[in-house]
Amino acid sequence: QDYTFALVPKAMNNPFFDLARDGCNKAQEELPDVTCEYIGPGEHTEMEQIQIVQDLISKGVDGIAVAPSNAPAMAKALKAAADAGIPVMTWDSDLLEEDKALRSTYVGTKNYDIGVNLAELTMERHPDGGTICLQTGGAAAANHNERLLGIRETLSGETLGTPPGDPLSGQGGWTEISGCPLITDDDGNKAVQGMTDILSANPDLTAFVSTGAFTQWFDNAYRQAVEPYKDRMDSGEMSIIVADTLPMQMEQLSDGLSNGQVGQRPFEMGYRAMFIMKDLAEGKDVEDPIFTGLDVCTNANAGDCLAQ
Amino acid sequence: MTDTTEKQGAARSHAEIDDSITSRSEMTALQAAIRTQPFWVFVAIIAIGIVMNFVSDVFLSERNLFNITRNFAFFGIMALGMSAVICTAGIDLSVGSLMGLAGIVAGLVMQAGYGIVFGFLACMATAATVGFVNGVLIAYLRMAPFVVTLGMLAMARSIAMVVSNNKMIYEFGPDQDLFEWIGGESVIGVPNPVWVLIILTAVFWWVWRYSIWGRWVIAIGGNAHAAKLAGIPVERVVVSVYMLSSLCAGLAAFLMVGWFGSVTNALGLTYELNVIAASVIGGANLMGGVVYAVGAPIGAALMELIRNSLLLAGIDALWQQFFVGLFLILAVLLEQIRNRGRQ
Amino acid sequence: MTDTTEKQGAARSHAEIDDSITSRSEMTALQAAIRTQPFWVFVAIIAIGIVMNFVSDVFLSERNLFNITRNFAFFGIMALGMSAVICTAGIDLSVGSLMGLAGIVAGLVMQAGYGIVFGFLACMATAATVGFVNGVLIAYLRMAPFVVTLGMLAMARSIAMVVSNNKMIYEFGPDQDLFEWIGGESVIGVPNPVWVLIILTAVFWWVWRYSIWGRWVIAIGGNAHAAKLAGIPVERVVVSVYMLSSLCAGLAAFLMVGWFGSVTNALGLTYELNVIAASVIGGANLMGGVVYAVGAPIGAALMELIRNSLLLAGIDALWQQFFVGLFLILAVLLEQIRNRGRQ
Amino acid sequence: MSLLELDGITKSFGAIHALQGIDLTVAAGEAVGLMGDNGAGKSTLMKIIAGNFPPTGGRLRIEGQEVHFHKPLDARENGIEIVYQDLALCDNLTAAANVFLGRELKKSFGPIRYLDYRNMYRRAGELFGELKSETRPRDLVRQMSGGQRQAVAIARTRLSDPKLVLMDEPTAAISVRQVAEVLALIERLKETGHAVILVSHRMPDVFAVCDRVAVLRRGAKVADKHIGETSPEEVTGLITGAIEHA
Amino acid sequence: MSLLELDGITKSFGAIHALQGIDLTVAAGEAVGLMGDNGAGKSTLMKIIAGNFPPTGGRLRIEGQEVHFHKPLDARENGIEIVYQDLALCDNLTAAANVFLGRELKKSFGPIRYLDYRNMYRRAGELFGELKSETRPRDLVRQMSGGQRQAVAIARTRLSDPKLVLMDEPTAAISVRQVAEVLALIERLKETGHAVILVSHRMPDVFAVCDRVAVLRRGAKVADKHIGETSPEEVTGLITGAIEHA
Ligand SMILES: Nc1ncnc2c1ncn2[C@@H]1O[C@H](COP(=O)(O)OP(=O)(O)OP(=O)(O)O)[C@@H](O)[C@H]1O
Ligand SMILES: Nc1ncnc2c1ncn2[C@@H]1O[C@H](COP(=O)(O)OP(=O)(O)OP(=O)(O)O)[C@@H](O)[C@H]1O
Ligand SMILES: [Mg+2]
Ligand SMILES: [Mg+2]
Repeated sequence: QDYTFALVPKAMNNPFFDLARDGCNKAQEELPDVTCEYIGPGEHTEMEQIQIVQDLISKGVDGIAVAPSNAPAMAKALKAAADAGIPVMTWDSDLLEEDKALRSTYVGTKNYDIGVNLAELTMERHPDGGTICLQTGGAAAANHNERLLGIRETLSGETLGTPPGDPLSGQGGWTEISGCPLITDDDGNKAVQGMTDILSANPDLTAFVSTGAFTQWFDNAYRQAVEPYKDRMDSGEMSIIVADTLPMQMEQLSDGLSNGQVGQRPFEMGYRAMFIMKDLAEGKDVEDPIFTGLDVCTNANAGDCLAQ
Repeated sequence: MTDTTEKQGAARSHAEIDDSITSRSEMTALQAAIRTQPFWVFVAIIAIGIVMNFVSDVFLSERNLFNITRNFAFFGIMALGMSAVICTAGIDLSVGSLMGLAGIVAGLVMQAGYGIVFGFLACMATAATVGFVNGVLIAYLRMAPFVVTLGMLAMARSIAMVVSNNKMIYEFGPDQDLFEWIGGESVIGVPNPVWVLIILTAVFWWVWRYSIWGRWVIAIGGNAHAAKLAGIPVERVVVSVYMLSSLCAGLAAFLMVGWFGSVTNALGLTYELNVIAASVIGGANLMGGVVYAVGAPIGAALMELIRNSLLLAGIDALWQQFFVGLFLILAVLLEQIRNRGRQ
Repeated sequence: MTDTTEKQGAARSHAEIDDSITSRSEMTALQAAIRTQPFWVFVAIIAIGIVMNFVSDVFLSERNLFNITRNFAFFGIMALGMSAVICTAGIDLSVGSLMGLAGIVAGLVMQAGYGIVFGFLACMATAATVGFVNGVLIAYLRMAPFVVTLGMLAMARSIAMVVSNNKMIYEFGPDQDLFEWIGGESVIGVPNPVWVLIILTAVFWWVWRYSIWGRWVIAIGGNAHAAKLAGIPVERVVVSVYMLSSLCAGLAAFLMVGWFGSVTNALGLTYELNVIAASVIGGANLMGGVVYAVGAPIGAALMELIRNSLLLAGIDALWQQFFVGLFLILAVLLEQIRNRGRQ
Repeated sequence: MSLLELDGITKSFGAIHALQGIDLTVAAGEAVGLMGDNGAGKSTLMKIIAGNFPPTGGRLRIEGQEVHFHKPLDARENGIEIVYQDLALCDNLTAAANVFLGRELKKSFGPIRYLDYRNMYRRAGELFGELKSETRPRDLVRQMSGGQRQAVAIARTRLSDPKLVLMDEPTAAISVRQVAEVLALIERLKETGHAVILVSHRMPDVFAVCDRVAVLRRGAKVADKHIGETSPEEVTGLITGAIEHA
Repeated sequence: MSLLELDGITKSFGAIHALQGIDLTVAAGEAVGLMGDNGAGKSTLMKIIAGNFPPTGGRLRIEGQEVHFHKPLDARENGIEIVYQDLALCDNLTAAANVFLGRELKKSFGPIRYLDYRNMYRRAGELFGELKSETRPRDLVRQMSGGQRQAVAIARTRLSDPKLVLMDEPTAAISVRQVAEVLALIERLKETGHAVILVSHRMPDVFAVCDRVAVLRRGAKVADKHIGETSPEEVTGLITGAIEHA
């Protein structure tokens, strides 16, 4: 019996999800009876992702692992999978609490924890607090909003309600400057330009924290933008801390052009998703949820912080 | 040189020909239809359907057809309104953002416990307001539709972010079930949004063919200056056209939120190009003056069908967009080739 | 009733007036400039600059001006080509995707160790090919530019995904430093892409004013049928216009990748609307027949300036898009109001 | 009292002074021929009377009452119909649709009103027949010959019962047969108490139907005479400027 | 040998048969008047000769050589110039730019060639002067009066030295003064051995300058006579159909 499992990312044009695809392909090599079908919307659009999942159900794949963009809407679409007897799991981001019965398990990280780690790196370098600017992805992106909440709650030491929480105004010694959080719509160019403008408009900013890798995608542009502030970063007056640990991000960290990275393990998510789904398809029980862990890197441990 | 009888004979035959000229209809309805773009796009749709029937046995399954039709219903509804705008040689880039705004407003109102009627009215009122602003700037202040609606695209999305405070809404108060039924369920096997699309298409068909307003819109698209000189209240009609487009987008947003069961301010992001594409594929001409009611659903159907077919056919994910683009061009090319042959 | 002297007098004065009529220039160059949209958008830019100078003391800092000018240089370059397309009453939606494709091709060639000259040639050849296909479909097969270039938008992006295998490229072989210098550094304090924009704008200014090709493009935009009847090779000119637009996009991609120091196939995603907006704000008319060389950089500058100013002024992030839209509309409104007053 | 009185009408387009203080009166039942060289300002004057754009200066009176037209509809509501020189047709509509544009015939079905195609085709056919024009009401204007288009523009003025009909070169493109019909139409209009202003370059036509002829030269009125008191030769001289004034 | 020979030219637009087997010859130095009712097919015939679109059937010979025009340029290269009835001007260009469209005057600066504005304005001004038209070479065509536009279209034919000039109602919108100039122009063309086909509804003009007159009715040629052998009355009868054939 051969299995075809679908791995559905939020968008196919995001290097982050490519790593998951690579993991998925590796699992396919290791499991002779499993085919990995990696398919998602070209760009980040909620409706197209739902349409794709519907089509996969119609097509009759043997299992679906999805990273829902719009959790409640995806939950409704997944009801059809239950009717069709197709096992479903989530990865990268999860369904809402009340819909969790619809999926067998979740593999990934808690986005909230990424925020917590980003904030802890920041506080380590600046125990007295200061001014901060946060940068996020799409305005309504749930995962980024959870990370923002994680950052804000950790920095302030308070509970701030639903994601993304309200901007800090002095709690825990931290103040978010006006104009932030920067919304990038996952566009690397916008991210760099926004950071450049904010840094030049606020020469004594304490910390710039981004919840996504887009800030650092464009290596040369990022380096140019940050170079003028390298002295301040080296002396500990200022920090730039960014989520994810893509290769060029790690180089930037080694070169002292960023002060901390918090990485997920998308490769592992894609890889493990295949094994989990095979278990599901064969009727075995699986753990719920499964956390893939985070890599927390600083200038000090840049060489060996990544798992594997 | 001539005698009287000959003259009379000529006169009589002349009167007869005059009469035959007056009442002559150049073509039968079918002949006329064959010359239109929607017809040829429809042919392309049928062709894809036949091929897909062999490629994938789930293609014609009830569930797949259900999904396909519902998916394109939203775009079809918006494309109906967009076609009107395009018919006046305008363009409305704000429909996608407006969906986000109208959806959020509906969600907030219902979340606050006001019930579905108020939610619907608030949604449509928001849409009408946005359309009104667009229309006034374009018609009375003579601004380029592209610039105005592009500005509105940014503004509407921003307002949606502000009023939603960037949060997702998925509790719709007392009428949640009814709301989700309207957007997500079906009547006699046909999804409700599809019913809405069918009814609206019929209404628009009538409007373009028989209503005075429709005639005026087409005239404005043909020659706005001449329409103005003929005493048509061009400005008011243009405003109404942009309001109509916005209302269609608002309606689509209402249905879509009901189907999703949740709404974020990202609803409708980048839909504007798809909607315009559906209209243009359905035969609308960006230079104005051409409109087909059936064009909008047919154009939307083609786009959805291509997407669905590629997935069912198991085309490599990276290549899929390529074929989407290719088939889009080929479908429209069909009509071009046919019409070149005729000339 | 008249005598001969009177007749002669009349005749003489008539001849004189004829002469004065023939050589009469209706307006001085300045008067003519004041009636154009780029002029009023430029006024808006100056106004924003003055206000910003008070709001933020870093606004006029060298570093900020450096960033602003470089940021809009890429859009300005693309808008120059887009203006030509729009002048023929066409539209090119594929420029954003093409940037992704051309950037990836340049990256792959250089990553393979071929050096910057080959990288550049491959980039431009890719662009030229895409433009050629667009142009042929539009000019010879008479397809709607919107549909063709929308299809190409999807296809080019897909090909970019396939050839890059969806991976990021950030090693550019032996000439990496030169490549990054071209895109990212400056000569006498002005970023290199800005130099490119300046030179191209001057070239285009000359082209629109003095070249025969430019004259033909404008004629095609005014009345393509008449241009055809006048013996202008309309099809070939239209193809060349789409190739030009693509080449501008390819050039922008080359510079941008050099600046970024890395490229993904998402490069240029959704830039098409920004580029078209820059052209339209710079005075291009989507109905065709109007083009200003300085319009493209001015339009691009306004868009970038608004973005930068809002950030420097510390406007709430959720509201920023609102003001982007608002100022966009207001900047274009300025010219409208002024011109209404004149009429 | 005259039907229409123009009093010192001027019009400038930027540096171009198209009209410089034109006085003109037209009485009911009278046809005035307006002649002049190309670019003399005839069409500009017609467009001002038809409410197309406001004059830069001067006053317009209808039946002694000063009027200000803000849009073409205002003029029509004051009983003025016009045949534009450039015809002002919508190419993408049929001949019948153009004739009835803005004044569509309607049928009712309960509260719903809809286009009465049948009657519009019939009426349009009749109007073209009256003009002896071989124009098919169902044809798109885009496909029609120059004279057929002009017939459509003329037919439009026949829908209402206006006080004043302005005709800007209505016979430029139409054939001998229809020219006679248009001239006969003007005669009929006069008989029934309508006023007509006829702009034309065809001397014989003007002398055949007009009671008076006014000549414009470079935006100024240089003559306004009864037909009986002038001759084609004099008018030609006035147009070309060989005769300064009369 | 005739300059132009048409042999059984037919043209159908879908159900409309605009031309049904037209034979016509024109010799060098000859002017042929082409008359007919509106919609008779005159413009369609002109457009076929000018390479605007191919005939549905029939043959075209120039100086005995059969030709197939695929585009307007082919006709121009065979020495045919045309004034279109709808003028075919680019509204967004100046009068001078329209006159020289497709045949711009150039200057060179090394290998770079650029538009010679000065000479184009001057030449265009001269051409308008020849036609006695008050048209400013620097004006946008959009802002010009009907007659000024027509002058631009006529001026275009004066740039080259064609064998055959087709004029489709060249005098429809222009004033008496310029009409005389256009007729004089046709005379000059004849004298210098050019051939002219003049489409017009103005009987006197045709009889003044043409050597022969051909009449179309509903797409068929019903008469082709020397001017001396016919009369305006007969031609009128032929146009309207009161006389069947001649
Ligand atoms: N492109 C077209 N499509 C369909 N019918 C056309 C087209 N062009 C012309 N016709 C029809 O062909 C016939 C002849 O038209 P044509 O323009 O040749 O007439 P004409 O003799 O020039 O008339 P006029 O004196 O009014 O200019 C008309 O009935 C017209 O409606
Ligand atoms: N919108 C405009 N802008 C600028 N100039 C204009 C405009 N309309 C007309 N003119 C100019 O005003 C003058 C008068 O034009 P008008 O159309 O009234 O002439 P006309 O007497 O009707 O000529 P014709 O007999 O050729 O139709 C012309 O010189 C023309 O170029
Ligand atoms: Mg006129
Ligand atoms: Mg004709």
